[in-house]
Amino acid sequence: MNTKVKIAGVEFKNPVMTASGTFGSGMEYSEFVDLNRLGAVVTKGVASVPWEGNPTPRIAETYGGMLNAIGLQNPGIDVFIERDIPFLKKFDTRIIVNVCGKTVEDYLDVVERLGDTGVDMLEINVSCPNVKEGAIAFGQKADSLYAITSAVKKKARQPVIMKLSPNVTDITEMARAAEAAGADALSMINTLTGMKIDVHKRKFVLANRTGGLSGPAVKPVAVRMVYQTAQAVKIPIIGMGGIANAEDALEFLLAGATAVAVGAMNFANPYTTVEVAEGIEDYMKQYNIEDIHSLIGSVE
Amino acid sequence: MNTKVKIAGVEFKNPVMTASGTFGSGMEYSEFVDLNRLGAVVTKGVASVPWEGNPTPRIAETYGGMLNAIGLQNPGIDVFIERDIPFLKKFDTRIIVNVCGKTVEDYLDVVERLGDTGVDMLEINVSCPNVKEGAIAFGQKADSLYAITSAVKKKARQPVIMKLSPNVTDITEMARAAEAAGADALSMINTLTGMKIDVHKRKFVLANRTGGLSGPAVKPVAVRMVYQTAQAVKIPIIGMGGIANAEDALEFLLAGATAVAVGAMNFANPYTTVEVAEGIEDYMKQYNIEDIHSLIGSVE
Amino acid sequence: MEQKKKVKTKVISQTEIADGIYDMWIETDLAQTAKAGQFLCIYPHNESMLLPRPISICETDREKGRLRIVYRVAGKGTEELSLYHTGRNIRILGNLGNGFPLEAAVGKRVFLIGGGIGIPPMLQLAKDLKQEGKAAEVTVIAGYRNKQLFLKDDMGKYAAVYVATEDGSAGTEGNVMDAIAENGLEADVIMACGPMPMLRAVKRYAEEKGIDAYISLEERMACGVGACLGCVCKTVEKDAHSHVNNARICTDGPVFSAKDVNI
Amino acid sequence: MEQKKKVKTKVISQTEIADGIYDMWIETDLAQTAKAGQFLCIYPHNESMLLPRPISICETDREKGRLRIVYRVAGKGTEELSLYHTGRNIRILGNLGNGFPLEAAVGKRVFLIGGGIGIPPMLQLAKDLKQEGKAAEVTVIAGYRNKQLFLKDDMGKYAAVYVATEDGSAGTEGNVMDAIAENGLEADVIMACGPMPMLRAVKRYAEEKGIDAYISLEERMACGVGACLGCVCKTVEKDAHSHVNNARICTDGPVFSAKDVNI
Repeated sequence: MNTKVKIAGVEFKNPVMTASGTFGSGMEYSEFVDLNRLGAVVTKGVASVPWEGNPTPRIAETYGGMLNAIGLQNPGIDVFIERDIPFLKKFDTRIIVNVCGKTVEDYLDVVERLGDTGVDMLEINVSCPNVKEGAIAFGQKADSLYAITSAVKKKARQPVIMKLSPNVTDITEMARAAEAAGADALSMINTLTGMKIDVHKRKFVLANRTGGLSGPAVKPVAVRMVYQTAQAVKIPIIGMGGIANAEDALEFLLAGATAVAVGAMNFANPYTTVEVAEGIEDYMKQYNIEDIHSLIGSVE
Repeated sequence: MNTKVKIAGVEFKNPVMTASGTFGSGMEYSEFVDLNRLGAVVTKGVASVPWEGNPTPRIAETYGGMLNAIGLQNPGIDVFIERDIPFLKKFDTRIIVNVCGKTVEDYLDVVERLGDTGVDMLEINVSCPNVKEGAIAFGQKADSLYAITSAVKKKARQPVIMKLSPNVTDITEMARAAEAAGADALSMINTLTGMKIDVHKRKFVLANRTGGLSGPAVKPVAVRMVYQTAQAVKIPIIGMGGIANAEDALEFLLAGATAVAVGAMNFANPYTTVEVAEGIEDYMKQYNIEDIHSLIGSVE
Repeated sequence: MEQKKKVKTKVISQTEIADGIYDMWIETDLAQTAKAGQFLCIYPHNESMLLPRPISICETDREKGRLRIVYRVAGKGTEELSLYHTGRNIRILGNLGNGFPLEAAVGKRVFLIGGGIGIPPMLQLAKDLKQEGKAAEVTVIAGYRNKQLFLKDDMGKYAAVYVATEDGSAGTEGNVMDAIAENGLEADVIMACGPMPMLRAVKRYAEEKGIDAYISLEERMACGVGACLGCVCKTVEKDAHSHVNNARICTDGPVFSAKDVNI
Repeated sequence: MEQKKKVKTKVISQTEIADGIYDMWIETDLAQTAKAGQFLCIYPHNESMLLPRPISICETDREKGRLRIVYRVAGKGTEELSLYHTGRNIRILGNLGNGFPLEAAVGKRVFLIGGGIGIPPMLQLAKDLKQEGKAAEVTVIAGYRNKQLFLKDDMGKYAAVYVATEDGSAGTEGNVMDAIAENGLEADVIMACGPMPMLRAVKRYAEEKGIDAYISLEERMACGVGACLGCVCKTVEKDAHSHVNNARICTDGPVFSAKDVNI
């Protein structure tokens, strides 16, 4: 039984990854799951310098989901290279580094620094709804997405995944722009912008007012966007959005994703990633599926 | 204690309405709730001629929500005028008719026919994701939204509510276009486009493949869009999206909505509309709020 | 017609009567007016599931004020339901749909045909026809997967019961139509509930024999009360609600005259 | 440090010990290693709620292998929890956070200050300090809303307990600082848990007296294990994780030295 998938020449032992920002750099969850069982660890976004992130409260629970407005707090690329990458290299899993920035230069700076670190792929975060500057703007206009993608591709020594925002009218337009600019793969969806109000205090629950909605609540939107995008582009897609179990993950694979990522549900169950990986194998056994590739995009 | 609100000169005894398509023309739910307790009944969309709608399955349950792909099945304006309007006129509640069409002419035809029927307002459905032709297209491009809004306004004898789609990059751009074209009010959000796949059958659950996502799962997106829109336009907003109880409704009012509509949750509890209306009164008593207007847009 | 209502009530008892098939009695005065072929909508407690589960009424006990449902665990909702113990709160909406037309059986030889989880409504139907005593003869033909013949003995109290099993472990090997043929059974009218292929076979059979057949249909539902237009079926004539040959299974049905619907 | 784990276990007992305040014993071997000031995350069964509820450990029974939590019903999650009967399944993640530094009490007169639902962790803390016997003196100052003095008698077994009530119905009318003043209490070190205004007062008091204070903070959490960076607090020095003066309450805390945090 083959569960290996390849994205831009990089082979993954299975299609199960972690969604950036929900798994740190793997250290915290390594107390619960064996990182060697994962196709890849996608790290929390890292910038050229440390970021403080937003004031608290940064978290709000919603019906079947959650809002976060962390604001990409991170230690910056120096600490990341010296601490987080060596930690991840101890495991037999792929390392995908999520890169964030406020200007094109910020992104390029980080991309360059990562060039000789031996990480496997880069995921360019142009869709975080929680930082005022740059970021999201790059991800909601096709021309700016095209521009940053080609700029990153020129500098990148690793294959580049562009992480797309679902807060757009036509996801396929964005996907085609990224593909045209040379992106090696796409990951989707980042969070939907949402808001929660405390009606008793008559105040915004999040200090940032708005936050990013994730969790099972958004899965139908994510599956739809992955399906539409798989029809529109040739580059592989990493699908995510509310994956809680193997069946959820399989929905994304059937819709056309080559790999999947577990995000918010790590918080609801720290064992989710490995349970999903094992559940996919059980499903393949149950239906006598020899190669996982026969599942990808096979919905009718 | 005043719970009355006014939209485009029309007074509603309270801000609680029904979301189009979830309440028929009131007949079915009148077995469960006293329609006289509602601010308004917003009818199922009506077209110039009967529409068959989509093939089944038309319904799929999702985590904290549901997908529907009814496709605006409706008996057409003739039957509607002769059967549904007289039924609703027996109650002391406002009548808002949701109008759908495939071409601008379709819309204008229905709007004209309704001119002398004594219904209180028209809601123009330019955001149904489940009909291939027209409809949604009008609601996702600012210029076409502007065009259809001004065309409808020229013909309409009643105030016009434009119902906006959340499947856009910038809801405020759409809202401003509708306002500029003379819309008297806005209602939002219509459903988010979603998809569900049966991983065991490896088939789309909905015959239409995609459907509209509604229910508590989408509430954070809806509240955010209502808040952003209330900051961007002067015309009143009717807020909806996953309202299950009075606290949900109050979130929309605090975010800037002048009225609210109960949609999918009618299916989860047929008494929801009246429970919301009563719950808002309880809240006002609890916090000694004399006039509901002091709540509207009061979040800080 | 009595008013529909949503009530919060209690589970009286529940047992698993076949693999994955559960038998539950629910305390409710809806029993006073429930008709064979009508259904209930049951709301899960796990609020990640919004929509009520439509489940047909298997038996009604009017004196004691209780309803019986027999259902198969098919997903998360029915799985939750299967865990309810005696005394557990349960929220139900009823009585929904039209039910089978008892009057159509007067003086006739009646087939009650049930397939799989379509068998339960046949119990109350057999009971009513027996108690009314206006049918000339009532014969139940029940199609099962295997020899776990749930409800067979209950139905046997009110009618002759013939069985078909997919694996041949009991009665006729094959489906209900095979059982009818093998036993040379005859009828003047049919009432049936079961999977679509079976209902199509029943419709064909009735046409060949030139007799009436009343079949109970199902489709994914949201509201259960006729408002959402989710659960429609294709009708020969224009439907009363939308005038587009799409009748609402939850309110215009679930029981239709086979010749009125295209299935 | 022992490994954190998520376990599915059972409720041993639950009682309401004051209006809206519940007292639950949970069966789990996490009791063997739980420290005073650590907390558990409890996952609701109603799946419309995804996130675990962080609740501090009130008492541990190592021999019997059970943990006690005392919490206030503050929302849908704790409301569900309050309905759990003996034997009910419960899913918990523990033991989380650092706990109070017992070594800081050695040879010292210690104040254990608890406000409202910040009182529970003081019970196990008083118990540990008493059993270790290395503290010179242990005094509990507990602030309540009214004369429903939950846990007072339990704490009284291990330390002198002074009470303040908002409505003056018991002990000192006012807050914990008023009780300290009114009773002329003195200490060399403070350990505290309670609402932010109380913690700020404790921090100020410790600074004035030139003594150490260890305070337990709370903030909205998602993961509870330090991955999501949701529950941060402002620190004087750069934090070890992100180097941006934002420590993670769930892992770097919840107990901090008052002088290390800006609150």
